[in-house]
Formats: sequence, structure tokens, C-alpha cells
Amino acid sequence: MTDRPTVWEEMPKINRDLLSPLQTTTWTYYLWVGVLSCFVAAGAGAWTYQIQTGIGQTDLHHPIFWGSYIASFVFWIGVSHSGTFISGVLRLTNAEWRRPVTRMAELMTVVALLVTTLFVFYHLGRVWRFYYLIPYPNQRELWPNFRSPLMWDATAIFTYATASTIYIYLPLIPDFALARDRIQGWRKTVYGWLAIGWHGSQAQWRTLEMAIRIITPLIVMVMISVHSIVGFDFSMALVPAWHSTIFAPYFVVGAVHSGLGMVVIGLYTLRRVYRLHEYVRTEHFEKLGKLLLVTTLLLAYMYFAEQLTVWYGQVPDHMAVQNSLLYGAYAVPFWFMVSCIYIIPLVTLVWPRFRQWPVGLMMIGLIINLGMYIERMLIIVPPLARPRLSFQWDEYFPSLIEFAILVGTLALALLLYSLAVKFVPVISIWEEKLGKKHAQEH
Amino acid sequence: MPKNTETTDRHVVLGLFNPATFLPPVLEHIRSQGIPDLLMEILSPLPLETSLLNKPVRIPLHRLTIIGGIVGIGVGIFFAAGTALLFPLVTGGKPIVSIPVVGIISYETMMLMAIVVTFLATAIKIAFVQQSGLRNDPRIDEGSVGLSIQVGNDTAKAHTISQLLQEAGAFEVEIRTIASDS
Amino acid sequence: MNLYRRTLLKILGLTAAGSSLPGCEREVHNLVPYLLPDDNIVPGVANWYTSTCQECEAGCGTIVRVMEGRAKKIEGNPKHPVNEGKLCARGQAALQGLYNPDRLQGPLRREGKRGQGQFRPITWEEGLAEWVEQLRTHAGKSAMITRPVSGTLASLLTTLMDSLSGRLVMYESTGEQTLRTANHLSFGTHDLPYYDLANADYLLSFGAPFLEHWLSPVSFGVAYGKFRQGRPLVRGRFIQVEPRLSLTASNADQWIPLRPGTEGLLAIGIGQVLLRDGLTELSSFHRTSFHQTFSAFSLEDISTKTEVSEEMITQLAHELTSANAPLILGGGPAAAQTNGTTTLILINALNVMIGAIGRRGGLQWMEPQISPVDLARPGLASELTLMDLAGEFEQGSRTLLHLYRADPLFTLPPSLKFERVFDHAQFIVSFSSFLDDSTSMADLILPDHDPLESWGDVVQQDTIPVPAWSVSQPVVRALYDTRPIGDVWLDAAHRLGEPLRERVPWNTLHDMLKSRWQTVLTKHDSPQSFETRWRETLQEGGLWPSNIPMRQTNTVIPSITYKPPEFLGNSSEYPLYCYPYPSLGLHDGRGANRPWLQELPDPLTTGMWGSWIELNPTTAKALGIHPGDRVRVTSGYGSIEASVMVFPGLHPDMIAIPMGQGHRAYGRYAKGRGVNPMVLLGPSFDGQSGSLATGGTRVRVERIKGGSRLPMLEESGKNPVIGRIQETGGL
Amino acid sequence: MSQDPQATEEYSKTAASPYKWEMVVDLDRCSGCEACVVACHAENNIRISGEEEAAEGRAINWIRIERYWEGDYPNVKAKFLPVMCQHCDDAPCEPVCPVYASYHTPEGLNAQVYNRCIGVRYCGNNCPYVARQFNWFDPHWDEPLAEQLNPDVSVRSGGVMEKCTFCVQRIRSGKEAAHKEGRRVRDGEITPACVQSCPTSALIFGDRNDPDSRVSHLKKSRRGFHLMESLGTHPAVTYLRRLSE
Repeated sequence: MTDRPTVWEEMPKINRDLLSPLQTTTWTYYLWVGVLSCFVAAGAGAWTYQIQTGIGQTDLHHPIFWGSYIASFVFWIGVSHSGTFISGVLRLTNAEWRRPVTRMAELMTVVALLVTTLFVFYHLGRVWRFYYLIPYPNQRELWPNFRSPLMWDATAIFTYATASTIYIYLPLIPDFALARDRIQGWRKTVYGWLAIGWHGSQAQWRTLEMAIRIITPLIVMVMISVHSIVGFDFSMALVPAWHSTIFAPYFVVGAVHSGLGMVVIGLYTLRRVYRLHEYVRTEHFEKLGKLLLVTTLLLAYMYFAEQLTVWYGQVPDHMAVQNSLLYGAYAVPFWFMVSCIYIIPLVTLVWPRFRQWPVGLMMIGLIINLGMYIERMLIIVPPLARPRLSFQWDEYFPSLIEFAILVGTLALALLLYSLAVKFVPVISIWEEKLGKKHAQEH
Repeated sequence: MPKNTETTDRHVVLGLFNPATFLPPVLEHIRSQGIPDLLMEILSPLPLETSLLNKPVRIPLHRLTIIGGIVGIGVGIFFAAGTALLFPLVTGGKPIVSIPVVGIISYETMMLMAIVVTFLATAIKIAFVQQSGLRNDPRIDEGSVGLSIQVGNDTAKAHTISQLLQEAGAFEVEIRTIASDS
Repeated sequence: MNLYRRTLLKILGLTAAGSSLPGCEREVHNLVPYLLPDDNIVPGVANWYTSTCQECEAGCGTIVRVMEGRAKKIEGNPKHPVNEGKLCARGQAALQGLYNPDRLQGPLRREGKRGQGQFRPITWEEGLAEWVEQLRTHAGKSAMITRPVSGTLASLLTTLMDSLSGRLVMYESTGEQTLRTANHLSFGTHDLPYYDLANADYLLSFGAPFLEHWLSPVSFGVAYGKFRQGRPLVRGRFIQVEPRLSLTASNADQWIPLRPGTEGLLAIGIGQVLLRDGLTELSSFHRTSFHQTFSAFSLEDISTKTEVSEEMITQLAHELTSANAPLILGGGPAAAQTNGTTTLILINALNVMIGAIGRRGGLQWMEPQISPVDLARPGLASELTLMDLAGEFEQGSRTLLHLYRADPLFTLPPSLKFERVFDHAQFIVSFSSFLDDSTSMADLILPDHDPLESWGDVVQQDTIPVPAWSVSQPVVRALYDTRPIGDVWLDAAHRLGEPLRERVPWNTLHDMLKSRWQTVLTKHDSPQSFETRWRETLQEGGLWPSNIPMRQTNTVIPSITYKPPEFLGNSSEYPLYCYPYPSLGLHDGRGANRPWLQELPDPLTTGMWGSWIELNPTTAKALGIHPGDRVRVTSGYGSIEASVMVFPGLHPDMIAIPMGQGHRAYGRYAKGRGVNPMVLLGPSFDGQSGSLATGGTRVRVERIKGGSRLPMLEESGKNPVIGRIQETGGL
Repeated sequence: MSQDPQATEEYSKTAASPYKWEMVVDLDRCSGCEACVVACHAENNIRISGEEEAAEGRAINWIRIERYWEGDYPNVKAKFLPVMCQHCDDAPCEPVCPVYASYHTPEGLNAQVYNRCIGVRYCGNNCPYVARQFNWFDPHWDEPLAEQLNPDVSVRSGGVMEKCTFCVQRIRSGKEAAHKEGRRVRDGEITPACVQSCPTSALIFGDRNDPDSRVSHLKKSRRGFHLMESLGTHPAVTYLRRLSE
């Protein structure tokens, strides 16, 4: 204990390292932000155009009433599951290695949720009447129809958004205090408010830890319910190949799958940009790799179960959809998707050596997310494109306006995240210290 | 050296220790000087597992959470069942009040209220334990432990205690004075 | 009180679909123009006026819903004998003729060279003056081409034209001239019979498209309903024989495709079996004449030529005789060949054999009646007649051309060189309401009212059980500075002075109309005054005397020698038959400027807003053509390009193309849209009737670059088969 | 209309209505002539979509004639199926609407409230009959075509779902007429535009609650079936099978 510096002696260094992103900013960062802003502006322009001229700017047409917007909605909710899962589930299971990962994952959750809600508005035919969806007393005495799965959705997402904001804020309080004492200027005052007079007394520590202990299981339950309900949006419908019981759990696992992929990407990038190699070590990638392997297998299992049931049942309506996927109009994206989210991750992640290769894992993360995006599209479009009245069969491919909005929104997500990195320590400082302490004691 | 005059000011003595040297004996030594644990508070950059001070910390968080949850269920029932009854409209042969719907909605609102209430309680608690002039010292986060002791308006006592802390091994001691009318 | 207010708010919140809020905020809906200075116009209250549909020659009775001086909807007149309250798509779309954005809004004078389509608005005075001037200079040399008109207007025009020693040509591209000639040759009367489909229990139709546009589609539709399900125990059986599965054929219990133009041969085959098996009683005269006619070919010869199996021929014959009230129709592609008349006569002969003449559920003629306008519709002109007229213009014996709602430059094949008339005519006057292909060649345009704005009457003397003398009245005040053609002619006549003046003393067609109806309404001696009877007639929509006795017709069918159809173009260079058929919505093209009809999916291909080429799947495969590919169809006379629709119900050696598109003018909805199949047709005629053999030209098809998705209602474009529906019980 | 007590009742679920509207489609009569399609366009102010939108599959038809091929040349058959909103008693489209834009009237009509609809389009997905049509853009009529618009029917703006209403405006005026004379609506007194125009009388409309009405009789026909009966949507449209050997 004397030869190696104790955590107490390391603390000044830890503080310096982890606060440096908040203090020093390079010109490349400004460039990055500038580029992103342009994309965001383009997306905003596209949306304005769509509102002015009409939702017909999409390629949607009956019977395909839902398309890329809803798919993206589902996808981004999926991404939002990363944070809650990592910090929530791993906290519950006392996985020590989670510590450097939690904060950046939770940030993703919050950003992703902000973006998610946007897609609801893109999708509405008369977005200027969105307030009909909000339950408030009005002179019509008419409330929203809570029998509609969409209202379950709205409620769940509101809960989830609030909860995850709280959930990222609580552990931030000590770090805000830390920043308050070390950063000058207007930010000092802001941090001052946010730190709500934290001074690290045992009473405060105990309160904080107790709150986190209480909220963690709750938010995990919320997380599971949220994506289950997103799954209900589809499985409650009569549409062939939507009307399936597996959707709720399948959606949850899928969400975690893409979420983890996204975490790996974020982890790699931040460690690269801010040279956090000391804190984010190969073991973290390896652990995440293992998790990814698990979700891959779980998802593949569920997907197989679903498709097998359809195939063996041979119900014409459902077969129409499956055929269009297996060797019909949607075969190309389908098989691409299958290899992206199942085959490639499987064959790579089983190798321990691969799991210790951060770049490789990052690439797997990318592939998985690409695949999951297509998967969301394939869950929504083909069933709608193969209604029971075969006279109405049709195809759909997103229009340019849709693409502009999708890309713009992706840029917005990255932008928000990049800005957040400048305001919030991407690694929870006190938890990191605590982790080191535990490591040294045992 | 101020005289031992009757002022209404209160004093807080903060001693900074090296975590390596800050050990239970230190506290024992101070206790032996007749200073109750209630007046002491330990400030640290990270939560300390063992509570060195034996003073009860009672936070009724669980109860608040449960109360919040129950309120939430009420809200959920109002939304899912109440609003439907306020303006009953038949849709697709579904009952006006559908039990599963009520279940789902009140589950979400329950969670919402539970979490929000817990959070508010926590925030309030954290924000208002800092009465009695305890203040953060940047150096604590740099890797040291602080022991702060509240002294009444007795200036002399404050000085003796600061002596005491120095003996106990504090590498720095400071006396803070808070004007009572502030 | 408060409760009540609340419920009101609820209703506002929940105005169900089609609540009475005028949802669209166009200012025209706020002001109420009193077009008809009429006391019984109440804002928001609808009045119904009777009228007569003039979209085709069937003359269906209509009622028009009018609110605030605007026509809102056209429906069938329930009391009218022709359509019994029903109306077809085209009839209902007449509203978009009235409110068409491209209607001519006043008299126009040509500017620049003829055919450049530049016109300058003029006053009616100028227009009339100039026209009358032309009538004087071209005295005795004027001609008029018009779509068939009837009743008072018809008699006015005939009177005037022959007193001007001009030539009046009534032309209708789907005028069924072949049928009229065949019936004349068979039964010695120009009147078409009433085909009593409703009471028949077995229908064998040689291509007659009676559910689409044949003679009187709506009345046939009504009858078809009864034929199928109108009688408690009887369900009529229906066989359609034709090379293309038309809408009508798709309703048949069985569709029998055969080689184009061999319908007559099949009729001979059936007749042969009837005679052979002694399934028919005939007068000795017919027995002998028929025997030589119907034994001219051996059954298997017929079978190979027609591609209909001998068993099938025999079966048809036996079904005909086993039925109680069989009926045989012939038309459509059967009549569109060079041997059309012969074919239809043979079919009439079959009707004679099965004793359908004058029988309930057969062919019936009524005793000719004295109509209010003392003459039936003058005979329609065949394409050959038009050729003759063209000749007159070439020789210069005709120099002044009048056009009225006829568009020969569009409806006639260019190979007939009918533009000769327009080149040689020294002056062209058109009364049409639209700048169609022919009218845009005019020198002077004196646009007519829309039928919904004008007085008129239609006399329907054949193809129905009782005569229908229908009136049409102005249901809305004229939108624009147009004038009814009748009034214009009368005005001109008066300007020309004697002797015309006293031959047509009336100032307006309305006066003429009333005076003529006066004679009839007072003839049926009744206590009320004419005015009351007249008002009643207007409310009824016309006059249709009941219990008209049947006429005894004596069949005069001569012994017929069947001659095979002739086709232009040799089969090596042009391997495929070409059959242009009138489209359900656009008909021969007159509907092309009605958006409703443009957007009306063709029931079989579900195509909209354009033209297409129909190919049999096997033929398409052989040619390496896929649905949506762009192809060029070439005949010896012209070529067109359009995208392909693979059509399962088509003879492999045949292509079919809908008529009605490919206008060079005719307004924003029609102009430059699709192709006109007439371009392909050569001068091939049915000698006896002189009508164009639209099926008489051979073509070839080749794939060309490009290809576009034609608007289709069937979004898959994959000719879906019945999946789920059958499971739920089939259609 | 709002003052009419009947009409006001229509919207309160509690008021049991004396009528239940039903349509019968006799496929053995239907000839596919599409007179109904134009009649519907004229009556219900259905927009003219134009060539481009039609090509994008956005042409709006409240009633459409679906054509299904059977077999190959020469034994090929084309069969017609008129499809309009089936006004299901257990309509899948209704409960999924988050804003009550789609709900069930006591008379068995599946009502669509245009001014409430925000264009979520869930109902469109959930209609097995693809009967629901969406306004992807604002409608447009070249002047003076708009003169023809029926003032009894509201014009739908862009971003709103619409569909067959059984010509609710005709039903309402018919009921008001009967109400004034203090009697029930007579059978055949109310006819939606399509029913009115159908030359072959393949479409029949009436009151299911009236045991003597034509629809009540025809419903019992052995030829009768519902589209996708197995889905349990209980449509108010009964089809009569087309007979063929």
C-alpha cells in the first residue's frame, strides 16, 4: 500500500484528467460542431418544407401508413436503453467494471430520448394539432383515448424520460460540486445551483446512495415496460406478422442489443478523443463484447422462434409477409440485416482475442446498429405492404425528404452529445475513485 | 486574540486530515475531550463504508417512495378509467373502462410518481443538511478527509478544539465564524 | 341549460364525418349567387330538377340536385323507362362538363393561321354577322357534322340544312351502324329491337359489350341485375364469346375466346347443330335458305378456324334449346370486322331459329308512335358517308363546314385523311363548348350552352319497351357568355330572311320546343290546360305512353354466304391483330376532359390517367416484354408508344388498346395524355354497313427503351389471385 | 342539426338508437361498372388526386372495385369485389386512435371526426380492409370545378384520415324527415350515393333492426358472407357470393 500510490494520492490526477474535457477545447471540436450544425439545419429545413406542403412529402401511401419515422422512433428508443441497462442492471449486479461506462451511457439515454420524441412529431399528419394528445381539461371535455396503445406509449416514454433524467442527475451532484470548485466563469454559478450545496458530508453521501439504491430497480422496470409497450404498438394491431406475442420481449432485447452497440462506439470514440485509456481499459471492451454476444444469441433465438412459428403455421396472411422477406421484394435488406445483427457479431465475438480488440468491437457496434435500423424498417414496412387483400400489395422506400430528416436528426443527436461532453464529466469521478478504492482494498 | 466576550456568532472548526493518518483513535481522542458525535461531521470525496461517527441518520426515503407510488396509481386510474367515463365513447367494441389499460397506465404513472417523489426528497435532504455552516473545501476532493466540529458561540472553546485537532494530526485547521444574523 | 350547452360543445368536438359544416373555406361558399331569379331558392335547401343525359345516345332520364343555383349532383330519374333511376359513371360526370375549367366562355375568332389554335374573343353580334355572311357567300355549299342530336333540335337542324340545301351528317363513332344495317337486312326495319334481357334465362352474347357502352348500357345494367337475381327461382345463365375478356365478358358464367372475326363462323356452327339435331321449327322458306347457309362448313373446319372445340359448339346449341327464354346478342368486336354485318345477320338468324323474335325475353319491336317532335332521329352516318362528304369538300361542292360536339379529327383514323375536309373547307364554324382537336381548326367558334343550361328534348323510340320522350331544362343559369345552338341557328335563319323565316318562325328553341309539345300534350285530350300538363311533364322528366302494342316483324333474312374477315397488313410483317376498344370512362374520348373519369380505374387493368397496350402473358413472354415495359406498336399506317399491361384475358394473337386518350387539344386534363389507337387503323370497312372495321388492322409490337409505372388502382400491379377472400367464402 | 335532439343523442353512448345501418353487396349482380365510384366522388367531395398522386398509389376512393384474376388463358376469370368501409361493430380502427377521431355511433356507423384527426394513421394500418384513405396533401379543384362541391359534406384538409361514411349526411336528413313526421325511417328511404346509382342494384342499404327490411332478409341468404369473418370484426357489410358452376 505504500509502494503504489493510494487512490487518495491519485485523486488530484483523476480530477485533472476527468475534468480536462470541460476545461480545454480544441479547434477540431468547433469544426465538428459546426459541421453537425449544418446537417441539423438541413434536416430542420426539410421538416419545415414537409409541414408546409404536407406529409405527402414522404413516400408513404396506403396501405403503408407508417414508415421510416416510426422505424427511427423505435430505433432511438432502443438506443436509449443502453444507459439504463448498463448503469441500472450492472449497478444492481454490483459489476465493478461498469464505473467508467455508466455516465457516458446514461448521457446517450437522455439524448436518445430527446431525439425519439422528435420522430413522433415528424410523423403526425397535422403536427400543429399535437396537443390533442396531451391529457388536459378542455372545453370539449374530450380527453385522449387511453385505450390506444399510442397513449400507453406516450405515458411510458414520458415516465422513462423523466426517470432517466433524474437517474443521470443524482450521481452527478458530487461531480457538479467538484466542478463548481474548479471551474470559473458563468459555468461556476450553474454548477453551483446544480450541486445543490453538496459538501460531501456523510449524511449527504448516505442519502445519495440510498436514493440511487431505491431508484435503480425502479428505472430498470420502467425501461423494460417502455420497450414492451413500443412492442405493443405493433402487436396490438391486427396486421399480419405484427400480431405476435413475442414482440414485447423481442423489442426489449433488440433495444439492449443496439444500445450496447452504441455504447461501444461512444466508449471507443471518447477514449480516443480524450485519451482516457487509463480509465477505459481493454477489459471494459471485453466485458461489453461478452454482453453483446449474449444479446446477439438471445435476439437470434427470439427471432428464430417467431419466424419458425410463422413458417410452420403456413397461415397465408403471415406467409405473404415472410415470403416477401425471405425471397421477395425485401429479401436483400432482410439478409443484409440478418448478417449484420446475428451472423457477423456471432462469428467475431466468440473469439476472446477479438473481444480484446477495441477497434473491432467499435466496428461491430456500427454494424449492429446499421442492422438494427434496417430491422426496425423490416418490422414495420413488409407487414403493412402485404395486407390480406392482395389487391392492395405495395412497396415503399423512404423519400429524399425523409432521408434529409433522418440524417438531420442523427446529426442533432451527435451534436447534443458533443455539447453535453463539454458540460458533464463523461466518467463519473467519485464513482471512479470509489472503484479504485475498492480495487485496492481487495 | 479576541476576548472571551459574549457574541451571538457561532464557530465551526474544520480540520483536514490525510486519509492514511485519519483513524478511529483520532475521533476517540476528540470524544474524550467531551465533544459529542452530534457536533462532529466527516467530509470525504467519496462515501466511507464504515460510519465512524455513531449518530443516527434517519431518512424515510422508502416510505416516501411507496406513498408516491400509491398516488401515481391514483393518477393512472383517473387517466385510464376516469377520463373515459367523463365522456364515454364506444370504440371498436372495447369496454369503456378496460382493466388491462388501467393496469398499464397506472403502472407507468406509479413508477413516475415514485421516482419523482424519491428524487425531490433526496434533493431537499441534500440541499438542507448543510445548515450549521458546513462548507465544502476543494482540498477534500484532492484526496483528504475533513472533520468539522460545531462549537457554540464560545470563541475560546473553538481555539482549544483547533489545538486538539492539530494534535490529532490534522495537517491544517481553520475556524469559520458565521454571523448568527446572516 | 349548462348541460345542454355542454352537449352542443361535445357535438362540435365530435362532428361526425360529413357534418353539415361547409368544411372548405373557399369564399365562393359564403356568397350565394342567385343565378336563377327564383323565389323558391332557399339557401342550404336543395331543389331537384329533371333533365336528360346527353353523354351518350341512350338518353337516360336524370334528376339534378341544385343548391344556391349550382348543380351539385346528377342522379337517374326513377320514373324514366330507360334507366329506372340509375345512372352510369359517365352520366354522373356530366357535371364536370358544366363546371369544366377549360370550357369556352364566349364566341371566338381565329387569329393567325388555321390550326395554330390562336383565337380572339369577339362579341356575339360580330360572330353572328360574320357567320351569316359566310352562309350567304357559301349558299348551298354548307355542311354540318354533329354528334347525333334528337328531338326538336334534330328537326330544326334538318329543316334548316335542307332549306339551305346543305348536308347534315350525324356521326357517332360507336353508333352501331353495323347492327342497324344487319337488323334492317334481317327484319326490314331501321328501328333497333328491344332486347328483353330481364326476362331471358339464357344469354349467348357474341361480344356485345352491353354492360359497358353498347346501345343503352344503364338499361342493360338494370336488366342484367334482374336477369341474374331478379327472379326468385330463375338465375339467368350467360355465355360471352369474344377474343378479349371485356368487362361484360368477365361477368359471364363462361367466357369463350375465339379467333378474331370468326364469330359468324361459330354462329354457323351452332346453327348447323340446331338444324342437324332438329332442335328448331322453321318456316319452309327459312329451312331451305338456312340449310345452305349453315351447312357451308363442316363442324371440325369451323372448330379449327374459330378455335372453339366441336363439343363446345354442340353444347352451346343444346343449352340454347334447353333454355326457356334464350337470347343471343352480337356486337363489339364481332361487329368491328370487315364481315361485321354478315356476322350479325347470322346471329339474327340464330335468334330466329331459337324463336326469340317477338318473344318475351327475346327481341321485341313496338308499334311506331307519333312522337312530340314528329320524327325519329335521322339516320346516323357511317364512316363511308364521311368519306363521301370529304370527297364533296375536295371537289369544292362543299365549302362551309359546321361542327357541333363532333371531333372527327380525333375519332377517325388519320389514314382516312379526313383532314382533307378541313384543308378544303373555306370557312369552319364550330358550336362546340371545348377546344377539341377539330374545333381548334375552326375559324369561328360560337360555343353552345352546356346541356344542363339549355332546353332540349330527346326521343327514344327503339331499344326500349316503351317510347321515351324526355325533356331537358336549364337547371342552372348559363355560367358564361354562351348561347344555345338552337337559338343561334334560329337567329341566323331570321337574319337570312325569307323563305327561312316562316319555315322556322320561333325566336328560341324553347318556343319551338313548347309549340311542338303543345300539339302532343293537347292531342292526349285532357281537361288541364297545356301549361299545367307542360309543368307536369317537366316534373316527370318527359312523357312515356304505356301499353304500347308489339309490332309483328316478319324476318326477311336472305341466304347468307359467310366471308372470312380481311385484315390490312400481312401476317408475317404484322403478326398481331389489334383491337381498340372504347374505354369505360372516356368512351371514344369525349370523357377525357373530366378528371373524375380520368381517375376512374379501368375495371380490368385498373389503369388511370393514361393509355396502355394489353398483351397476353404468353405473347409478352415470347416477345421478352414485362409489365410496365414501353413498347412501340406499328401498323402499316402509323405507330404509337405506350407501356404494357399484361392481360390474362386476351387472345394470344391479339393486342387491345383503350380508346379515348391521345388528344392534341381538349383541355388540361386530356391534352397530350396517352396515345390514340386510331393512329394505327387503316381504311378497312365493313362493305354492307360502310362502317369502319376497327378490328381490321394487323400490327407488330417491339420493346423500346424506357418504361414508366402507369397509375393503377391495383397497387401491386401483379395481377393478384384471390387468397384470403376465397377462404372467407369466395366471390 | 345540433338543435335536433336526435342528433344530439347520437353522440352520447347511453342513448340506444332504433337503427342499425347495414349494407349488402350482391356479387352476383355487381358488373364492375364503377358507377358507384363516381357517385361517391360527386356526393362526398372526394378530392381529385391527379396523375402524379395516382401513380404514387394515393388516389382516394371510398369505394373501389377490386379485381381478382383466377386461372390462365383460356380458362381465366376476373372477379370483382367492391370494397368500402365495412363499418365493423368491433372495428379494429377505432380503439387505436389516440384522440377519439374514430369512434362508433349507436347506429353502428364507424364515424371519422375530421376536425379531431391529427394524422397518426394507426387506424389506417389496423383496418384489414384497407378502407381508410389519407389526405397526403391539401385538396385542390381547378376553378370552377369547386362549384360542384356538396355543401352537406366537409372538405378534408391535408393530414386527415377519411373513409366511407355510408353517406351519413343522407342518413341524417332522412332521419330528420322521418322525425318531423314522427315515424321510423322507411326501408329504402335512405340510400347512400353508391347504392342509389348502382345500375344492377348490386348494393342494398337499410336498417338491420327492422326485421322486414330488405337487408335483414338478404343477410340471411345462404350466399351471404363477411369479408375476413375469421377476424371477428363483425362488419356491417354483408356480401352475397357470386354463383358459378
